[in-house]
Amino acid sequence: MEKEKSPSKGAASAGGGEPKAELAKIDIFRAWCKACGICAAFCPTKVLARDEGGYPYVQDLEKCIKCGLCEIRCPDFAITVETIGKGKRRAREKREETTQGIADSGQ
Amino acid sequence: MEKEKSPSKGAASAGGGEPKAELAKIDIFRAWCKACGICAAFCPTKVLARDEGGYPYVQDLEKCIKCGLCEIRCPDFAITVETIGKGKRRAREKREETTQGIADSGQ
Amino acid sequence: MPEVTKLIHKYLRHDKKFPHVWCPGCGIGILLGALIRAIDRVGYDKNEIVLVSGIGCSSRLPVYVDFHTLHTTHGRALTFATGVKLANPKLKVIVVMGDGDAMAIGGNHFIHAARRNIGMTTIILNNNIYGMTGGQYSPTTPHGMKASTAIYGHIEQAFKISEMAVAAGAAFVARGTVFHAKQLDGLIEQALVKSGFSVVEAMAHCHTQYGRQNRLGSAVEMLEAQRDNAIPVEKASKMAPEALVGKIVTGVLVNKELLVYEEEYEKVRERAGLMMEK
Amino acid sequence: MPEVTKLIHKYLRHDKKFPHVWCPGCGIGILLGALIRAIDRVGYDKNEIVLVSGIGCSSRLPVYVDFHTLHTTHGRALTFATGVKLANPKLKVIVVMGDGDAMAIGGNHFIHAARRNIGMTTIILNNNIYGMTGGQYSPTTPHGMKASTAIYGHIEQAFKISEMAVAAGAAFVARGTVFHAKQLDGLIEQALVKSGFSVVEAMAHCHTQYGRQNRLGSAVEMLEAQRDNAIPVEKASKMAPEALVGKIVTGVLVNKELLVYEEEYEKVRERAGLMMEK
Amino acid sequence: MKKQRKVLLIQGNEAVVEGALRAGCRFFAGYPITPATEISEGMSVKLPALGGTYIQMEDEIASMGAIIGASLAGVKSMTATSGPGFSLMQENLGYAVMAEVPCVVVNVMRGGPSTGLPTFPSQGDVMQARWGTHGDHPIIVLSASTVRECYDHTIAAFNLSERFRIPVILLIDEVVGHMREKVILDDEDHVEIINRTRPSVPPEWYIPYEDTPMGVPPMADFGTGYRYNITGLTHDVRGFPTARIDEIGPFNERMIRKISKYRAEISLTEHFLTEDAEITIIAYGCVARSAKRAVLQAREQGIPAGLLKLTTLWPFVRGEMEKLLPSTRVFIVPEMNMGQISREVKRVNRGIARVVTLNKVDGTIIMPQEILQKIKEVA
Amino acid sequence: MKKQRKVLLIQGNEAVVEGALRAGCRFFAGYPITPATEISEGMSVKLPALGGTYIQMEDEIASMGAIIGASLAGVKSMTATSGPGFSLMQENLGYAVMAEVPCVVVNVMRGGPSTGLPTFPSQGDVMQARWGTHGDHPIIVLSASTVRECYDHTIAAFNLSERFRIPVILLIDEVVGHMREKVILDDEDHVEIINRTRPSVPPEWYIPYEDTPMGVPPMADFGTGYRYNITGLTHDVRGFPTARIDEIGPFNERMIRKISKYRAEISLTEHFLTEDAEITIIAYGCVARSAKRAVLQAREQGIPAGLLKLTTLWPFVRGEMEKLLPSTRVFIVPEMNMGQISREVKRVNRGIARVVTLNKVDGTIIMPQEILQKIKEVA
Amino acid sequence: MGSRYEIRLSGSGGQGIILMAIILAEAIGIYDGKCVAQTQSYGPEARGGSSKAEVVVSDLEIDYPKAVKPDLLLAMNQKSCNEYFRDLNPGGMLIVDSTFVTQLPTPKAFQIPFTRIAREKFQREVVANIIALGAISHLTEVVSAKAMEKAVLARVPKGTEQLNRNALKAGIQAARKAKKQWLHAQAKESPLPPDEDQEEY
Amino acid sequence: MGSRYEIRLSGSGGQGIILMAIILAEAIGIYDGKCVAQTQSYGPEARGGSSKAEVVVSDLEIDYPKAVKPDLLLAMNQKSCNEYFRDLNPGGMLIVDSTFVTQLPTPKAFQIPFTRIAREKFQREVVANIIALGAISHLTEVVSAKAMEKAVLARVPKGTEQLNRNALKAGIQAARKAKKQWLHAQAKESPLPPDEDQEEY
Ligand SMILES: Cc1ncc(C[n+]2csc(CCOP(=O)(O)OP(=O)(O)O)c2C)c(N)n1
Ligand SMILES: Cc1ncc(C[n+]2csc(CCOP(=O)(O)OP(=O)(O)O)c2C)c(N)n1
Ligand code: SF4
Ligand code: SF4
Ligand code: SF4
Ligand code: SF4
Ligand code: SF4
Ligand code: SF4
Ligand SMILES: [Mg+2]
Ligand SMILES: [Mg+2]
Repeated sequence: MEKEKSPSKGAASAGGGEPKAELAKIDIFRAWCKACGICAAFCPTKVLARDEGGYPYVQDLEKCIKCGLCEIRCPDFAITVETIGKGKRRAREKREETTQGIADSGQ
Repeated sequence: MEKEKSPSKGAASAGGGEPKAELAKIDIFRAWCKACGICAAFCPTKVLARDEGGYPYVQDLEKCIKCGLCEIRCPDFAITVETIGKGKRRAREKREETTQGIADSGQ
Repeated sequence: MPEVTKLIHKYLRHDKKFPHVWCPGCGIGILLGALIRAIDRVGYDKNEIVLVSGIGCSSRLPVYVDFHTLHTTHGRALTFATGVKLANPKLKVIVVMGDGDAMAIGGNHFIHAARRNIGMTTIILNNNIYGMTGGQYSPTTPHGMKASTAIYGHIEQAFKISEMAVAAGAAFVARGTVFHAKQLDGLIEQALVKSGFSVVEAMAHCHTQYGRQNRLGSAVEMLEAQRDNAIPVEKASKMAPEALVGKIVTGVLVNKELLVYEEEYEKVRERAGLMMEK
Repeated sequence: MPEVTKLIHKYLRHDKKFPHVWCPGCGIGILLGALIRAIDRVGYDKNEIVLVSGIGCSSRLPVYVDFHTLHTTHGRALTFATGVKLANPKLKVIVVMGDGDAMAIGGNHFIHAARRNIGMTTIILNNNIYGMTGGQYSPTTPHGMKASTAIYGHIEQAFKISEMAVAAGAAFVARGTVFHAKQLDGLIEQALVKSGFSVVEAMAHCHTQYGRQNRLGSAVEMLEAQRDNAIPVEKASKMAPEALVGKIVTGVLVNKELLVYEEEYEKVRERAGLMMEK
Repeated sequence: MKKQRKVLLIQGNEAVVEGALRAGCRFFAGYPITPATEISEGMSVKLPALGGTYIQMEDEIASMGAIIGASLAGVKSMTATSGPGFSLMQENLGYAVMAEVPCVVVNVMRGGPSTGLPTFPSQGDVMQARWGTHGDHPIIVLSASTVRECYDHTIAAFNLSERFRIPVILLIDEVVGHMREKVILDDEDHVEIINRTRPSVPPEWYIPYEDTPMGVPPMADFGTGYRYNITGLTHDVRGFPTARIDEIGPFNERMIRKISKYRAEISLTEHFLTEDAEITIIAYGCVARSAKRAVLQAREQGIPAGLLKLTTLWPFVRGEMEKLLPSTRVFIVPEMNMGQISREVKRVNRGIARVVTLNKVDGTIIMPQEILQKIKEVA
Repeated sequence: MKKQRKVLLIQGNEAVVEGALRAGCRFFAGYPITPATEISEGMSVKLPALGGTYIQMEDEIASMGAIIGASLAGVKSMTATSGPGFSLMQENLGYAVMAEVPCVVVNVMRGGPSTGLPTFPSQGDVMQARWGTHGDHPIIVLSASTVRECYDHTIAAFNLSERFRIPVILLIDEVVGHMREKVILDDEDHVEIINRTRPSVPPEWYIPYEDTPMGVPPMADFGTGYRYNITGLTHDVRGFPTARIDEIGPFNERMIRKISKYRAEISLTEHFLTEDAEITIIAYGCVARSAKRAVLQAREQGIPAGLLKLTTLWPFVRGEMEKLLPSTRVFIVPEMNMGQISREVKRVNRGIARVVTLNKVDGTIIMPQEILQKIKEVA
Repeated sequence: MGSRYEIRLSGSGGQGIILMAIILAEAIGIYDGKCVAQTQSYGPEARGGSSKAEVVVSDLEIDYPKAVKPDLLLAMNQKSCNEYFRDLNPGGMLIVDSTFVTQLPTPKAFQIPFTRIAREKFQREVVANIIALGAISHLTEVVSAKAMEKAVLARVPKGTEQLNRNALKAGIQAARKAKKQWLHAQAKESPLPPDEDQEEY
Repeated sequence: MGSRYEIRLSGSGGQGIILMAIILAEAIGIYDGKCVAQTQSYGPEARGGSSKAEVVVSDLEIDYPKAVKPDLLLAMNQKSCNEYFRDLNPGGMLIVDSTFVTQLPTPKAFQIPFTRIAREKFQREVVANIIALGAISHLTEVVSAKAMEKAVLARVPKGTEQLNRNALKAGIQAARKAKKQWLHAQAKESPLPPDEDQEEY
């Protein structure tokens, strides 16, 4: 059915693991954050937690698999994850979404 | 699929022939007729013809099978056919429409 | 007076001038006959029928018959009809529209009426053109055909009215042609007795505008085309889609049981009554 | 700045105040991110994009991004977009609407745009409610649910937006959810590169209005529901219709080649040119 | 409704709902829009328990169509909207005028034009209410300046509508619509409720658009045996389309006459200290409240000011204003628009008094001080 | 277009088409309606060969939306309709005013209200053209009384629209729209064609709704590098929604000023024997033709009558009328409506002269004799 | 002829009345170079019904575009003859299609069976209007026969030029004959007897 | 108190300002039997933003319904305090939620940490507005404490009566304390020192 170029396809095929030690850098931009809790709720490894005001903070950076899901699901562009190479991250995301019941037909 | 009562169904089951001699009575109400030619064109037995003004007239009453199609297709209620019993006419109509490619699903 | 005529005359208005306004041979008159026969068969009382229409040649139909007749604004017939039916659900509401009326300006009301499943019957006379305003293309004008605003050939896809009605959720959808006038009154009859929203699409010819511009000949020739192109739905369901191009699939396309709006609203009244008491 | 953020910030308007107007946790912001990623991937220039919307919470989306942004009237976005695209077919026209905007007041424009197959992409954020005006039922509010104008429970059938788009003739139709944000940007990307009219229905939550009235919990809980109810179309096609009730079928529902309006109109120009010379 | 005395603190919009129900409204079709949404919501909650019907239509065009249909079926009906929706209703509103179908349209005015300022008040739709639909037509437009008036004038709107078989528009502004005030509703028996005159002749004798002495023919509900044709085309007395000049003329004449003849009765106003006023404020809606205060303050300062508060905006209360022409030296017309009713004041004034306008279109309401200032300027 | 001199016998509606094309209109979206259909049809035939675009939309709301979109993409655009369609266009028309999008709307007036008399002439939509959309707004409305004027004033409509970034409405009546007259079209180089001012600054400096001295900011086409936000909400100079009183006020003030400041230039009229006229007819459209004849006949009988023929209906040509106030004893305002422009005449007159109306709404046009009769009555 | 000359053409829906008026107006306006204004009125109902079209001619710009007191009335059927005769200028000319108009409101009418001629001579009713135009060009001075021919030929479909030219001629010829009779009748100041002779066209 | 008393309540979107105004108006209007008019203004954007509601009280019918020079201003956050303080009647009263309002425009303000009390005493921020109402009933004479309690209880969801009653009480108590401090400060005619004591609520 699909004949269009899908620019991300190539990237998605790259994969593999990275050294556990390489820590992510997670930034929470408080001025834009509305404390909705989405990032924390869906972090697959429970890296993020919420303070009494509901704002997220990094609780356990070690566990971050840099999947970037917190970043793309944040409705307010208020959290960012500095990651390793694009290809690797994509591979992870894909895995994660799939486990949640989705065959990502789009890419 | 259909569960509604179809009041005409019973009637449609009656059938049979009638004496050839029994002539139809065809009335053309000139004041309403617009000379469209439909009645004549689709009379299955060519009972009707058209005069130079395009108005229909009965050319060969003998041939009339009293199917009533001229009457129901006249857009102007300008032609009527006095017929024998309803059931018999209906049977005929049904036959005629079917020969023209329609399985009348409605009745 | 012969029987059928007697029947027709029973329903025509005696204080309205005949012959009616339509062109010689126009299919709308044939639909009018079919509608009257269907109504007579279901046995509705004249006083309980409200016949609603929009604006267009087709929408001139109600004025000739002796019911409550409501000639509304272009495309909006179903909105008026909705008000009538919900204000007095005992009334039998029938709506007649042209293809432009129902699917161009009135398309939204049509799909929403189908979705709500309010108990009324909608009859759409589809002549593939705006007849009344002089032959401009309508949402059902097929690709490649001519119209007074498409003299170079029409470039849009056409809506399939009945199929849209199905997608929008209508409980009963049927298609007929004015050539197959008997079948047509049968379909209308079924639509009338259906509870919920029912649709009958009546394919008809407008030889004056559509026929003339596309050299399709007289009313008679266009009726012949209806005869030759109609395929009963039972047969069509066994045919390849390509073989159906240009054909008219006739018969009952959908007939299903759905919750009926006015009955559901009656339940709302009950629930509200209980809550108010509390 | 991290990569994705850099990307997002490349497209956000710097002279517009953030945080944006939506409620904490609203799905529209997630859609905005997905849209930006998709646009970035297809590599459009900011100057060739016209992002059009109607009125509603969802329709507040364009104002935050640095394209030509056109916030029109309620329900009419596609009509403006049609004018933009036909007047300058080189522009990439993207339309964002809410479910009310697209399917209530704007339903007719939607089906007609789909029918005409003009080359543009329509994204409908379906949160099953009128968010902006305070939670009244929309044409996609499911039967039985509550809304501020249906406190006794809603009694209408809901439209299936994507299925309506298919029936109206759209060349490309896909459905995603904001929970599956990555899939969503992939679907939008495919829609953008499709020639002809493409539709992406993005299921989203409005916890403030719809969630609150129906006790569906916070944004997080409503996102969980999206996660749990989404079924890929490939899988859904093998399931019984009853099993799909309450599910969200996601993925590309239709992708077909149709004549594209603006290309066809170019041919009209040629034909007209020839006729004029004669 | 059970008899009871209710002391309520409610919004103007809620009072509209109460008034409509009291007037016998049992059908509401609408489409949500700020700042009129509370009317829809209130109706959706209250109508079903009363056996009435609420429906949210796909847009405002459909809402207007539906209330006309319901009214023809014999049920008093209403819709409510604001500027953008009101613009969309214009075509079908004209139909209601033409087919003489009673119904009430509430427009809670917000800042315009276009989407404008949805949550801010304005009085920008006064001329539109009179002239918004195509073609010459009569219409009645009322306004309200307090929550109590929202209740009372909704009833008045229904009464006028039923009496004259004409759509009546109630224009309120966002301030009044959203303001809460205390109202006491005691199912007063003395509240007059008017119902359309239904035919007293048998169906055979019924002529649906007959020219009665009053100019308003009796109206038969669908389903009661009186079958006739209803159309938006210019029609004859039987409801059939006509193009005969000898039918068009009398038809149009009657349409105008049925209102103009009763103009005095339709002209609802409130005079506040106008008898001896040399400076008369003419105001309506929330501005009339500021005006009242300004008048009091002016009087305190010894300036003979007065207020003619308009309830009826259209037809313009020419007669009421003319009564004040001999005594008034200056008319001040404060409006939250660029000058709409002031045009009427000028026209009727014919150069006799001075007419001063005071206009504000920045989304804020005109304050008493501003009016007082003007009074002092011209005093 | 190739240079050529064409002698044509064409309808007013066809002349509108010719005028639009001459003015540079290259986009038309419409929906057929009597008696304006010929404009749609003409455009559908002629535009494609000129590289332009014709599209028949699903309704008039969509047509209005589409021409706004096309104009924003940089293409001069137009639609044409009659009463019912014009009512439906009101909401989006207001959007064009608010977003300052040039475009032209032709309304060929037929008998109203509602479906009315589709094939009969009227002048019933004059007030609607001014006030039909919600909220206070400026607008320009022109009219035409001959086929030649249909051509010329369509061009004028485009010119004013482009110059002031405002929708311009051309109101013609069924008589003029369907009448055929001889016109000579010789691609005159002297025909002035005005195009919107486009920004001369680089995109970074461009402020889309800046308050220029003229009040009309330059307008950038989509796709040319100038990205900004367009909305029907009240907005700031960058096009972003605002609720700041210090931004709303100046915005509304500029909207009004950009027209009021140039009122004199926008006031297009034709004076016919008015210098010494004691009785001045004020007329427009087909009625102006009858009025001219009546004036000539009156002069023959020694009555000093004159005619002020209006091309510009809105803003009302106050200045032109005021020039005649000293000499005129009686104004006669014949209209095919119940009195619409006459209200303006009365307002501006301020009681100085006598104002006499002559109204007809039976579907027939006002005849010279009828006007002459009135002239004699007041002479 | 004064400065203003008013023509009203009338008949029923299908008789091509409006086309006739357009051609007449083009002949006068474009080819004879005078000022013209052509108008028509539509019946209330869109389809069928009666049809009326007018042409006002003047040396000067035309103000009021409708015929007030037509100087020439062509009635192609009885109904329009009845309806419009009363408007005719006392000195004006009435031309009727005697195929359909059998009851004359005035003896001074020119009676020509346009439709019958069309049927019998050309086997095509549609050219009746062209025949009538030929007659008008002969009976009045408001339009020249040459201009009329040019105007007709510019409007009719390709391939039908000869037919239409002949129709025009037939109209002129018929008019010539009718005029003779008319002069005769005028001389006698009595109504014309039913003219059997006309049958031969 | 003169015949007219104007109250403005202000804060941010989620603080329940409008509900507070409604309850206050009901207390005064329905239970204390005076005339009231309650209005509010919405931000430009539908969601979030700041919130302002007013109650005008009078013994007589109220003409102008908005506060011109409020006699009482309640500011539940800093932004609204900054914005509206300038409108306050010179003799008027300012009450602030000192949880959020840290910069005071006047030393004469009553500072009460409504939100902090709500959080700490009730673990529910939402009752901050009810606490504030309690404070108002104590600090002003425009409304009686009894009427206030009735009005609150009539509006709150079933099952939360006790909570809200307690919240009201906490508000009254806090107000009593604040008043003492205020009187003290007034006496010294000097700005209050940052009140550490307040922390204990
Ligand atoms: C608002 C509005 N727009 C346009 C019209 C003009 N109009 C009248 S009928 C019609 C279309 C008719 O087409 P259709 O509905 O297919 O009916 P038909 O005449 O073909 O039976 C149009 C565009 C109108 N009356 N009102
Ligand atoms: C003509 C018109 N009618 C009504 C409105 C009020 N209105 C604004 S947004 C909206 C509905 C919004 O619902 P939806 O499109 O689903 O968007 P959401 O807010 O849910 O994203 C309505 C009814 C309007 N602005 N214009
Ligand atoms: S998802 Fe974004 S807005 Fe929500 S809590 Fe996390 S960072 Fe804040
Ligand atoms: S990148 Fe993934 S694992 Fe890391 S914090 Fe975000 S959601 Fe959690
Ligand atoms: S009844 Fe049938 S057979 Fe007889 S004339 Fe009519 S169509 Fe012909
Ligand atoms: S079908 Fe009817 S209208 Fe047509 S020719 Fe026959 S009788 Fe006449
Ligand atoms: S124009 Fe077409 S649809 Fe209309 S009456 Fe004539 S044939 Fe019928
Ligand atoms: S009201 Fe609903 S749709 Fe609107 S911003 Fe809030 S959560 Fe989103
Ligand atoms: Mg049609
Ligand atoms: Mg929504």
